[in-house]
Amino acid sequence: MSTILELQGVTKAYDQYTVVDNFNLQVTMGELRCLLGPNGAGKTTTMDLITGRQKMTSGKVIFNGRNISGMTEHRIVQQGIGRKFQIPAVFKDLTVRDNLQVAFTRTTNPFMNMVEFGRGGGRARLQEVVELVGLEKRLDELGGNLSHGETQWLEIGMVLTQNPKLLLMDEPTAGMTEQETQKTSEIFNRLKGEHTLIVVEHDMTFVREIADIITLMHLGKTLAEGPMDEVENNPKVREVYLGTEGISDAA
Amino acid sequence: MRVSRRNFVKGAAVGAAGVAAAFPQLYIKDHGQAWGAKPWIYKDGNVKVGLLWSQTGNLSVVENDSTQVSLFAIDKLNAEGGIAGKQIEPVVVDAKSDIKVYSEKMTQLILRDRVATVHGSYTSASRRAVMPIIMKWNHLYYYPTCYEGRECMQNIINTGPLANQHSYDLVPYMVKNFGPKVYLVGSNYIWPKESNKNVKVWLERAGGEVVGEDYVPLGGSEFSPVFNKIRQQEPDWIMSTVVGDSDIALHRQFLQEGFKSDKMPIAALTTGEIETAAMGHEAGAGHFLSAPYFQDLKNPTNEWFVDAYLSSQYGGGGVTHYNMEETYLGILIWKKGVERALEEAGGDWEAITPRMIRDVSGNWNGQGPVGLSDEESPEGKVWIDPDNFNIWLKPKIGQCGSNGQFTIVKEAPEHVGPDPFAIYPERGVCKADGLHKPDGTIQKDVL
Amino acid sequence: MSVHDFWTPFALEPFISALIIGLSLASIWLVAALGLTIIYGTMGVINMAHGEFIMLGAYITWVLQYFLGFPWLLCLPISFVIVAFIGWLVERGLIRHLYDRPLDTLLATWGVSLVFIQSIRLIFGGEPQYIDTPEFLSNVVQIGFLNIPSMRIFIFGMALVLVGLTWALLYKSNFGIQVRSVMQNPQMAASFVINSSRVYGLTFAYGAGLAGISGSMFSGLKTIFPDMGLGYVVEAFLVVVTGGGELFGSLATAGIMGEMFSVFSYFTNDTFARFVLFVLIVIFLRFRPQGIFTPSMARR
Amino acid sequence: MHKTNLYHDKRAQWAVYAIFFGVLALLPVWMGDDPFTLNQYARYGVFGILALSVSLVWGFGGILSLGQGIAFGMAAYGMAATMQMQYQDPVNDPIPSFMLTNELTALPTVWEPFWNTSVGLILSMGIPVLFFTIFGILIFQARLAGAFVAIMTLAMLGAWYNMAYDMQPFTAGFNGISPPSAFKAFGVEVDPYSSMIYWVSLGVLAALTVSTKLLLQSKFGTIIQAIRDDAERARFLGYNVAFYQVVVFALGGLIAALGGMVWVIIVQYVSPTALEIFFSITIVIWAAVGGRMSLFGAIFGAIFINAAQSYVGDEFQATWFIILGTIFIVVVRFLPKGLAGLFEYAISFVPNPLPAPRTSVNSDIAK
Repeated sequence: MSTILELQGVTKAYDQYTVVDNFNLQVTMGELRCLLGPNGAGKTTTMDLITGRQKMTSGKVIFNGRNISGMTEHRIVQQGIGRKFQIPAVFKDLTVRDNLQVAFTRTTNPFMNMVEFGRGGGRARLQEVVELVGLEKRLDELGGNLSHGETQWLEIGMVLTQNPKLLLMDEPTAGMTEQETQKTSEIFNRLKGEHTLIVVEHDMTFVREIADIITLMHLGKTLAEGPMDEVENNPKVREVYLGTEGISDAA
Repeated sequence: MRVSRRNFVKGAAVGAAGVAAAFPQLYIKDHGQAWGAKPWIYKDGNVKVGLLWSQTGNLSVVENDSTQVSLFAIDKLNAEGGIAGKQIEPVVVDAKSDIKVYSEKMTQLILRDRVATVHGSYTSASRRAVMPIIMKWNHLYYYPTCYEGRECMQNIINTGPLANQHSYDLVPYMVKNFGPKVYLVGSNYIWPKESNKNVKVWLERAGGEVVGEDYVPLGGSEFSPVFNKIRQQEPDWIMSTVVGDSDIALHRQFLQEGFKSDKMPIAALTTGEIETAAMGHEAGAGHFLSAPYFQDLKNPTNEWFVDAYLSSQYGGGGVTHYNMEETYLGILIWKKGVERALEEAGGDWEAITPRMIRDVSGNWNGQGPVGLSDEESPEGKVWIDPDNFNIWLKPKIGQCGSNGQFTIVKEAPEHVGPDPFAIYPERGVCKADGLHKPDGTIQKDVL
Repeated sequence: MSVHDFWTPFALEPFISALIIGLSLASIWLVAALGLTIIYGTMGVINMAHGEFIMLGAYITWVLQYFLGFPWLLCLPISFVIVAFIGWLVERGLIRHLYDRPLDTLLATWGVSLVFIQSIRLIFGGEPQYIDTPEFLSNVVQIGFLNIPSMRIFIFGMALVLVGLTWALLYKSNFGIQVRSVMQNPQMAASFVINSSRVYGLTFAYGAGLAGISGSMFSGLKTIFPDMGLGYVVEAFLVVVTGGGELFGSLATAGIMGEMFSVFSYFTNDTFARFVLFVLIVIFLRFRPQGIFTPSMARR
Repeated sequence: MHKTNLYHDKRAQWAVYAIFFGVLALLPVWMGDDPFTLNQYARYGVFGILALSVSLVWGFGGILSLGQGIAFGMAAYGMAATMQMQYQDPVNDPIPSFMLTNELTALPTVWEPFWNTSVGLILSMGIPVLFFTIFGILIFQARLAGAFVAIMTLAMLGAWYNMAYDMQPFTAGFNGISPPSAFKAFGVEVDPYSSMIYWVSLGVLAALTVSTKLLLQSKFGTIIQAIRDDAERARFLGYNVAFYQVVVFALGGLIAALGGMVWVIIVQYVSPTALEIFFSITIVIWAAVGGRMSLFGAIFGAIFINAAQSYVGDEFQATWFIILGTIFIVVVRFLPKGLAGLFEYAISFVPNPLPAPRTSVNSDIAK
């Protein structure tokens, strides 16, 4: 299987401290990678650096064989990277249908979109996504009126609508009930294989449920990488999390 | 939805075409023709006159008094029997100190209220905003404020001094009494610049020189950069064409900057009794103003005017200044014009048109232009120029005392005539029917 | 328009005077912008009625002097107190309901300013008013070839005093600690028993009071009329926004803007100087929207 | 019958537009030949156009522009120049009167193109749009938003205001330009006191409203509303947010510019007052009171406030600005969606009599 995303020596430094420090990562096509680590480990920043939301100090991001470092955000997205934010972000004054409609981008050119009245193409895709995230009954509801879990699913759905090659999910289950989390992990397991996913998550049950390989970050660096059991038993990890119950608790 | 939208567009188009076919008068008929053909004064009605000033907003400071003095004049005329037995009916509108409203209210006065004449506006901007409407309806406007001239329109009569009359006496007087070097300060618009062009011409004749020239934004109140340059150039006197609130700031900062009015006085064209009251008497004292009228003028007509006006229900403002007096003259002169028009129309009120009132105000039937005698006009005898329909007057120079009132220090021995193109002889001469250009053509409505 | 009319050639002495005038202008703009800086900087509120607070300060001074015969210097603190109270009422009645809608505060306060202007015009009429200043502020101080009106020196001094007081209040006093903690994290501040609604109310009142005192001072220099606020508010805004809502940002911006304006208008004229200044500010804000001092931060 | 609010039903909205403009189109039949009313209503039409531009840019695009007057004023000056040059004679009288007295001996180059009416019209429309595009790129590339945009547009407006009256030889300064004759195009004279002017004003308003409505129903319209709600989310769906914002801003400029052109045809006058800060903020007031999130609401607000100002009795004249200010405070405080929002709320109690539109994703996602 081929590598879809590769981070080479990615570094993000502010005046006094370095948030991401010479970080390397390789993700293969179709994999579901979990990014773990305590607060301040640089997980979200790494996602920001991949998607161009923050400019990296040095390093390189290769996506699908192409160097995407330095591209603007929307160009990176257009390469096929979707991103779900930590704080769920949907368009609150638009209906669920419109939210998904906006996410379905046949063209991003404003002038082309002026004569695009949304008929025809994309319907099938929307139908698929709506069923996947289970919002069939909520299509005419305003984004702002959804429950927390629904909002998360809508955002996941929006990103999925774009059919990206790589999905970046920042805490997709944050604030969800157990039931909702269960449903989310089902969604993720269906996505695996077809899509490549990088998930930042704190909920270890959820991680166990979905992850192939996890990368554990600490102070902007890789601390350990591998399947869950391997990482948990890694002596370095035990050292860092000394006195705690292991990563499950610390994360 | 696709079908219904297409249907909607189709339906709308069909509907519009149907309407167009059903009511051809909507787009064919020229409403103006019928509208203009109706009489402006009815046999058994009053003579309606429009008063277009601002009662609210920032211009109301000046313009409210203009309305009041017009009403006072109309009351006076009505008490004396009106115009040939007809009462004058003022239609007062409020222009709200907003250019858009001036224009809207002017259409209202002409088209809805159907007044025979409109008197109004203080600023040149509002005059120019309403003139296209006046010209379109061939109506008549009386504009009472000093202005720059160099216009030649056939639907207006002006009762304030033109730029060529305003500083005619002032400049030689100042040069003689204070010295040749003058610094010109003005508000940044056309009237001050135009006035200063005239000033420069009179200066050259009087042997003076301009050592500096500066314009500040209208409403601007920061004069220290200007005073910085003035201090550097050491002029003998300052020529001010700063207007409104800025004028008050200019005089106050003159004091704060440590200048003295006896060493370097300001000679102004608009700093009248209203302004000296607002700026404080010590700030006004010692400076000069050229105007055709001062509240303190000593003659029986003016004494009557000041007493009668200030004790009337309209005199709440407490002063009579040049602009109010010019407004008052406008109403009186207009009344004489209507009387002549009635005669011209053979006694048929309904045949009088606004334009006719203007035409007969000039040199009509060998009677000469309309004017006011010493007994009628507070500033003394004045008359309308039969060619350009501005006013002949005697400019006077007053020096502000410590009470905010002006003492007349010089009065022109002869009347000075208005010449809107005095410093532009190459553009032609303004006559009753238009601007007679040097190449022999006549251009109407030079705005 | 000939080039010479438009362009004044350089000469040393008047140019130095122009620089001094720039300082004076800067101090006027700074005083006008100070209250706004506090309100914008700590609360993020764009108070379009700020110019009218200045106007109210001027009218209060005029009323106190004209009707009650108060000496001018005494009017300054009184108008501070009264306008601060009016500001507090506005914050109570309107602004506190709009904290999560900053654009709406901009619009609502514009409505407030309309009401203030017209009310004052109805009560006192539209005529410009003036006040008498004490003898020692009505003369000119001569230093070499420089002639500086003492009133301008006074305002310059007052500007520094007010900046100093405000700095002390914000950074040295207990109240200042509360203000800054509420600014940074309202929830956490609440857990330290800081009443954030009270802090906001007092901050706004203080900002309004500063506008009032500046109105009092301007009444000694310029004319008082209902629309006068408009003449200050736009410049004040530009100072505040360009300064990033920081006290010393405003100080620096006012200084730079005052000098630039004075120098431009020395070489050309007032109106053109204003045009150049406005355009420069727009361009500056495009490249440093966070203001001159504040370090660039990642958005969101 | 179904539960969606009739207010949001596209068919009902189009029906309201059809009825509104249909009634307005027939108004001259009732008004007869009253040139004053025709002229006055034509003016209201321009105010409606301006409010429409604010509604598009602010209500839907989320960009609070206090500088709509820039486009309005620029276009107004362009139109005044066009009309002035129609009046001038290329041989005998090639230079407008006000220029001759400003020491100009030849027509300035910037005025030359206005000899040609078509070119004049294109410039009047094109220059504001070009300026708004450049200005928009400047602002939105830097990702400025909210109050910053408001302040920057305000400063820019102030700059142009100063420019307009400082460049006296070209603009006649404070006094303004009053073209002495009515506008003529393609052999037709647009008499500002005839039903013609009413048609022109109403026609432009209706055409712009319908186009804007269609625009908002296109995907573009949904995207700009998405950007208004959350620009960052939209950006991470692959949209070049700045590009969209610049386009919306420039379209708002175009609408305001068309308003400025019609305005000068009606009043035959332009002065720097068109660029006054006060005026531009007043436009925002109209849109806010009527409801910025509704094109119809904004237009209604503009017409309603202006008609009220024209027709309230004398006893309210002095307090007019207090009334206006208070209405504005109340609307902003309690009715962020303006009168349209109030109406939306009221009508939500009325059952929707129209048959339910097909809503499932399968059938039609289009709106």
